[in-house]
Amino acid sequence: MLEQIPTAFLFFAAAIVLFAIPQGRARAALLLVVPVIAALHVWTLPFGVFAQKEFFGFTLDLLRVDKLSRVFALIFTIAAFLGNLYAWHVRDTVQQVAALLYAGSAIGAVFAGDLITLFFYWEGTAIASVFLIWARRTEGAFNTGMRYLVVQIGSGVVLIAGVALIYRETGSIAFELMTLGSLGTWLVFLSFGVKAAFPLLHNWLQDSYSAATVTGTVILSAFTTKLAIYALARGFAGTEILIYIGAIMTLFPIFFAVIENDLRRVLAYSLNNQLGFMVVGIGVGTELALNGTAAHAFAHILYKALLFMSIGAVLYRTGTAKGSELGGLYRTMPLTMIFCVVGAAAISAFPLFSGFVSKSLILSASAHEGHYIVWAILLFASAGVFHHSGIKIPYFAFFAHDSGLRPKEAPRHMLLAMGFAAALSIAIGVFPSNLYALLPYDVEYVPYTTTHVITQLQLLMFSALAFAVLVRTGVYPPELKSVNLDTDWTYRRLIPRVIIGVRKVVSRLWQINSNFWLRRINSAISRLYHSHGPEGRIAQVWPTGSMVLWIAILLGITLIVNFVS
Amino acid sequence: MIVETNTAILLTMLIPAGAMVTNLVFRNRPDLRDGLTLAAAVATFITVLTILSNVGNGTTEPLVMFEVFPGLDLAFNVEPLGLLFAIVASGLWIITHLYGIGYMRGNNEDNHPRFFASFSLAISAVMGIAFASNMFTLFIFYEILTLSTYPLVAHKGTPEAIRGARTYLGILLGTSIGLQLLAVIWTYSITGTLDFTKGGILEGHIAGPAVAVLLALYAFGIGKAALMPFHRWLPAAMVAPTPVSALLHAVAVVKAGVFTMLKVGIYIFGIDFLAESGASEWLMWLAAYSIIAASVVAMTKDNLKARLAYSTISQLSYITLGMALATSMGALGGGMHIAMHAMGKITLFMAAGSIYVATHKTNISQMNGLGKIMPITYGAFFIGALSIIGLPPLGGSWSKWLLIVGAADTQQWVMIGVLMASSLLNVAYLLPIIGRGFFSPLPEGSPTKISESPLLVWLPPAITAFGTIVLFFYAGTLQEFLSPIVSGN
Amino acid sequence: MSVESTHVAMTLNDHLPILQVLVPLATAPLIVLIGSRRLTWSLAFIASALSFVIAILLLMQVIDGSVISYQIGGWAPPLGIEYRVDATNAFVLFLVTGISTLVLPYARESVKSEIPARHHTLFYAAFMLCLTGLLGVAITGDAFNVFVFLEISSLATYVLIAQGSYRDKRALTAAYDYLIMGTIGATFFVIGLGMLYMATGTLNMADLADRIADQGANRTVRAAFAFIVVGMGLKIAIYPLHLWLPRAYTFAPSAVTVFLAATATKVAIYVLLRFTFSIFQPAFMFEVNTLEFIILPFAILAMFAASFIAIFQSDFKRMLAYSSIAQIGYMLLGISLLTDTGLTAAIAHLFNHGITKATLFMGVGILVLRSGGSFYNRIQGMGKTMPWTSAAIVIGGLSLIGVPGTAGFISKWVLVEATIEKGWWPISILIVLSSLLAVIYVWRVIEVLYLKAPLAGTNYKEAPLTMLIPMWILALACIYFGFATDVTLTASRAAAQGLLAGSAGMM
Amino acid sequence: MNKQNDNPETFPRLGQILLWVDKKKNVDRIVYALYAICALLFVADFLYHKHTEIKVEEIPGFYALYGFFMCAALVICAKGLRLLLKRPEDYYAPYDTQSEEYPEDQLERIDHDA
Repeated sequence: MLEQIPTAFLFFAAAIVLFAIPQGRARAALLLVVPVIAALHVWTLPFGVFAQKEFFGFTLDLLRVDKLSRVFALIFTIAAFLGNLYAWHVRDTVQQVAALLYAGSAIGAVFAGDLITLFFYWEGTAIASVFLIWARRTEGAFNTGMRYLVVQIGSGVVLIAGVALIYRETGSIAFELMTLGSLGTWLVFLSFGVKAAFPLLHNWLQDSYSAATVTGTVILSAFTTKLAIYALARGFAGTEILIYIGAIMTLFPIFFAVIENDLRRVLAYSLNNQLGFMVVGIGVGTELALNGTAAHAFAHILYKALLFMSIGAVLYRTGTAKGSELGGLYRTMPLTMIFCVVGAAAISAFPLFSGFVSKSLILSASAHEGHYIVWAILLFASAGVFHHSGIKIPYFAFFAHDSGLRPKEAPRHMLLAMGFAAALSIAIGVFPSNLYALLPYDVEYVPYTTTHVITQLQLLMFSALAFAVLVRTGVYPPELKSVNLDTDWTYRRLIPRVIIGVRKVVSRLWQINSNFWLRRINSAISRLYHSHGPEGRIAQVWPTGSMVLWIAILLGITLIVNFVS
Repeated sequence: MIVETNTAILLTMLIPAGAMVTNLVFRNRPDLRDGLTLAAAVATFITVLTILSNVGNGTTEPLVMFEVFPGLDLAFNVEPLGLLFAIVASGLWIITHLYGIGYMRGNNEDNHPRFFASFSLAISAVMGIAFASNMFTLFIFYEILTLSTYPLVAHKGTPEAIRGARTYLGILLGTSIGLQLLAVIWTYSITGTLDFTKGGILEGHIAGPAVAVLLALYAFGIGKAALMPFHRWLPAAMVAPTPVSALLHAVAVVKAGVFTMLKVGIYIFGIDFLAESGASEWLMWLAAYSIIAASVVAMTKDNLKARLAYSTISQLSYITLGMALATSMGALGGGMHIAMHAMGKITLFMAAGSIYVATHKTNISQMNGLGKIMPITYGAFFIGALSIIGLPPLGGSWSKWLLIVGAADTQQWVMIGVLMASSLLNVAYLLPIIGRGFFSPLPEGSPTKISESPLLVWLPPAITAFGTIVLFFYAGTLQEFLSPIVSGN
Repeated sequence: MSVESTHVAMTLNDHLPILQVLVPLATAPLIVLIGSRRLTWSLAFIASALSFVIAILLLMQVIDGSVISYQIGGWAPPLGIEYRVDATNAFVLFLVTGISTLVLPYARESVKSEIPARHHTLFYAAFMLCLTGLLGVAITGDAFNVFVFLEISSLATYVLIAQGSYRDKRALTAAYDYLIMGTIGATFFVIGLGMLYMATGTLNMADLADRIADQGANRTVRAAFAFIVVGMGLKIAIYPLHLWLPRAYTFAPSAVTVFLAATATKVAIYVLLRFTFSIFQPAFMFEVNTLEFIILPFAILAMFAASFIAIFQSDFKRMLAYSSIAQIGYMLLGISLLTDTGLTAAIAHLFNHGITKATLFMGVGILVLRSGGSFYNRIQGMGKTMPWTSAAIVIGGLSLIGVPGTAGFISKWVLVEATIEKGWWPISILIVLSSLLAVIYVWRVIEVLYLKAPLAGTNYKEAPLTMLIPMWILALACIYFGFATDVTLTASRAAAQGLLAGSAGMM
Repeated sequence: MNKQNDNPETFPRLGQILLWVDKKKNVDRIVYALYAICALLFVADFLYHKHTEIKVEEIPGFYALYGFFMCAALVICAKGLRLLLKRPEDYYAPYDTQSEEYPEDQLERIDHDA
């Protein structure tokens, strides 16, 4: 019976029930209870396809449970729990409802067994999540939200177009492994790519995650991109092009992250880079690689949320998340600092932290399949991650020069949420087998070998060394109040400028044209009035004689016509 | 079988006509007048449902009233597309009438009897269009609809209203007399009939470029479909009170236009004939242009109703596009979009009216933060907007799906692109209203407590918003219902 | 064509053709002789109603295409005068008597307010004479007789128009103008007849047709045709010969305008039809050419020029007068197509426009009665104070435009159909374009009536029922004939076929 | 800002302990420790049997050198990139959140000494 109820509906129902509960602790508690129940539900679901609905001539599979979907659904429920715990203090109905709908849609999408159901939830995540950005309630947030929405819904419409094409081609809407080839599959691929923040399609991520509310960013960071990773893993595992896309994805954001001032934006870049690892894993497509992707997604959601939570806490207390404004906060926010460091260690893949046991699966897989250059890039990226997320974030927020800010330690519920996330990150790092048991395929991988531990430590420590040397020599770029151009420049600057220019020209031409015609028409009317108006020659009272003249003329013509013919 | 089908068809026209009379007779007794009209609306709806239960999605033999010209009768019959149109229009009439009472009283508008009388007559004409069994009959009611809505547009009597009404009438009468009439007579003179026939009547009577010319006469002649460049009447008509914009310019009048368009495509030309002759290719491109261009214009409009009007122009072209694709899926999608768009757009208009009644604001730029004090209105607007965009779980997503599938069938990749782009443009011009409504700060001196418009004003949009959700879940039924129009020519 | 009945048996029914003319003719002196102001109107009305009944009876007899030939005094044609009734003229008789029967009740109030009581008897007598003339023109089968009746009606008309001088002195000059021009027209007509007589030695129409067919087109016949066309053209008010019409219609008493607009030009068109198709042969090249190169262009010119003038008018009555000129263009256009459908359209429009214009002129008459003028700035906002009158005007206006569901639509439809059938699609486009001009001038009035505020300090009463009822009968007829076309179209088609069959129709 | 009442007594216990790093000397100590650890790790490469997949891995200290130089290169490249990409903070204003303050009503700014 229970398996006939899609997990997503739990969240939707809760979103409705929410209105019946007055704002306050009871409501916040409900927000915590729902993900727990959902997690239990996911955990107890047997494998198979359930909740099939006949709809519009299709059979929709609302609940396809297998190992791949389960692991993603599980981490999504955990992320929802952490996010809601972190947002315990929020008394904004819009954000609460949005969080529930967003998490529900994401989980629903993961369990979707067909492309149409996927599309429904795909758009659901887009719509629900934008409220987390708008909820900041500023002009900038509104505009960012609009950009985000257009991109996200754009991804959805590309998806539905692709689905329609696939449907007409194959007659099926099943969401199974696809091969790139037809236009339809390419569109679906593109749609996934937008949400997965493929290079050049990535900038919505940095743009929006740094604009959302303190709590909103935490929730945003978990779902959308990982949903895309899941969809790629389901639909395009082993697609070679993904390896290269992924490699580029790991690479370029780190450069931006180094020079970025807004720490939440730095985290967004690093998120982008982490997605690259997962995409490479999908591209490699072996069991090991896919396991790596799933595991990395799982671990990533936790530590990335942790990082966003810690910076969020700083923002919550100081009103800014910019490196140039912060520094020296370790004095008064030591716990937050420690949690941040844990997150940093996890993302940097220090041994005993979660990143270490998940990322290495992907690296090994790529090396194993002989993608050496990709492997080298990933290695570089790993070092780079440590550099900006592992060191830069904690360093500039909590150490560096003293900003003079002495904010109070983060509120207790935030600390609690960070504590959970930190504990899980460490637990996974220490006991990887529990995570491995959840993965889609059987794992025969041992992360803790001497070689692995030592080489990883070498990589990280020498990166740290480089950082220390560069900072001490003053080569390291200081944090500056600035923004950096990225691909969003094209649609925030270039295209609007072009449109304004074109519009000017077009409206000018239009005006000239319509003026021309208006003048023509007006003069025609006035000429008509001149001749046909009451005073006009044609409508005037003619003397009787002229009438006779007309008769004569007409008679003449008639006679001529008659005689000629 | 409560009432015989043929009687019921006549009743659907006579009851609203009767309502017109009662409105004029009881001009000085508002409650009685409005009550009777409401009763008429309900009765009309029930009558249409009776027809539905009698006929289902079948087609009946024409009921001939007069023979006007040899072979040309004033005649009515039931077929799925028309029945759907009738159900939509009569059902929404009830809601709009409630809304209209609330709106007109809430706004202290004048000339209620004339307003509601014209309104009822317009519904009567819509029923005539829906059940017309040949192009001739349809044309007659098409014109009656134009004329009966003219007083509604000119209602306020201000110079602006008069100008708007002139544009309205000028374009609608101009296109219908200047082009559509020619097309109809041309069709009649080459085929000797104008009966709506499955598979069309033109095949074998006309060939070559003439087909495209004839189609052009129809496409532009059906001005109510607001195909560019004959779209200006629609924004001009927005000077009318909002109930008019809601029912007539989101549902009845414009849908009469695209309904006629579909009828012409399916029953006069025939989809297969259109596809073979390729005559509708240009129309497809023009519709695509209309879709995009109107959306772009909509973005530049600050007046909410004007923006919605341009959005309507864009959405109507979806239906034209569906017909012009000349595939069964496209036509089906077009047919479904009549219902889906009706429900969504009426919600938007009624919400716009609700904002106006409560705050007297017409421009989007003044509507910052109103969502907080009018949550139901804005919630309804949000749902309606999502349906227009074509997002699940709202009705609009299905018709769009069918249109995309239709385009896929003919390998019109560009059309798929247009539909996609249009969704994004819809997002760009509809959702900012929501974003700003809920999240921008209220201007100084606004009420801080929830202050919705009167019950009769906010409830109807809430109902229709719910309707868009219901339509999503019953879209399959709807598709099955419509399927006879494209199957087995 | 089909059965022709030459009468021997003498029942009343058989004397209908002569009674048709005789009843009003006898009533006219009767009115003057009795001289009672009270009885005057009743007598006229009874006469008119009787004529109407007779016309209906006649129409029922000939609608199937048969022809009634009535020989006056038993003298067989070509020596005696013959009255011939076929579908064409029965239809015209039906229109003329119908309108007059509706106009008379209307006239009662209207005349009371516009003409001093002492002139009432003479007015109604003149009215009866005018009616007699029109009926006679329509019914007679003798060419010269046409001229005689034409003059009777014309002279009566001049008098009737001049009666408008109590309201506006310009009616006198208008009547004078009309007198001059009408006389010239009649003269041309009679010259034409003379030539025909010279060429053929007969004046009986059927005979004329036969002989012209026999001898073919010689110069005299050609010249005769030219004179007749131009002479009648003046009466019809073909476009450049229309100058008498606007002023005559504008300044005549309201009831007279209604009657003239609906009937006089229509009868003249009938004469043109009769001569063009029944006496001369459409097969004659000169005739085809005249129609195509003279009538057709001037018809189109009329459709546009007169419409434009109508658009710019600020006097409702004058606007309607110009619109009449434009509408005459449609009829002439239909005739000049020289096809079955074209003629049907022309004849149907003749009827439909008759009732449409009658409705409108009645409406304007009522407005004049209440407000004292027909200028837009006098009648503005009267839609609110006089809803019934204004509503009828709207219906008439719609019919004038040719909106579906009205009589005007039917004839316009057939006309367009005829042009498309003939392949003259540019003309189809011109027809619809000029219909759009009608939209403009009609809509100006509707805006004036409904969307402008009533003049300050005016609160007009609705019109008396005696005026409202006839007007509404006509208004409803506009709608009725927009759907039920069995009378109009069947009759027009029968008439058209009869006419196109040429002289055979007369034999 | 509130330097004047910057009293370490009011900091949380953990914060007071951590004040240790406030001293320049202690920072140096940390850096020296880092040098030491790095040296140790580099040496360690020679002390165990490396399980390798790829040839380059066998180079002693490959990971260390790779990490050091790539990171240095990263920073320097990024610095160069900054020349190209850096714009004032209000570049996109007012369509951007970077140029605006976080709305105060959503924050709970509590200074430690306040």
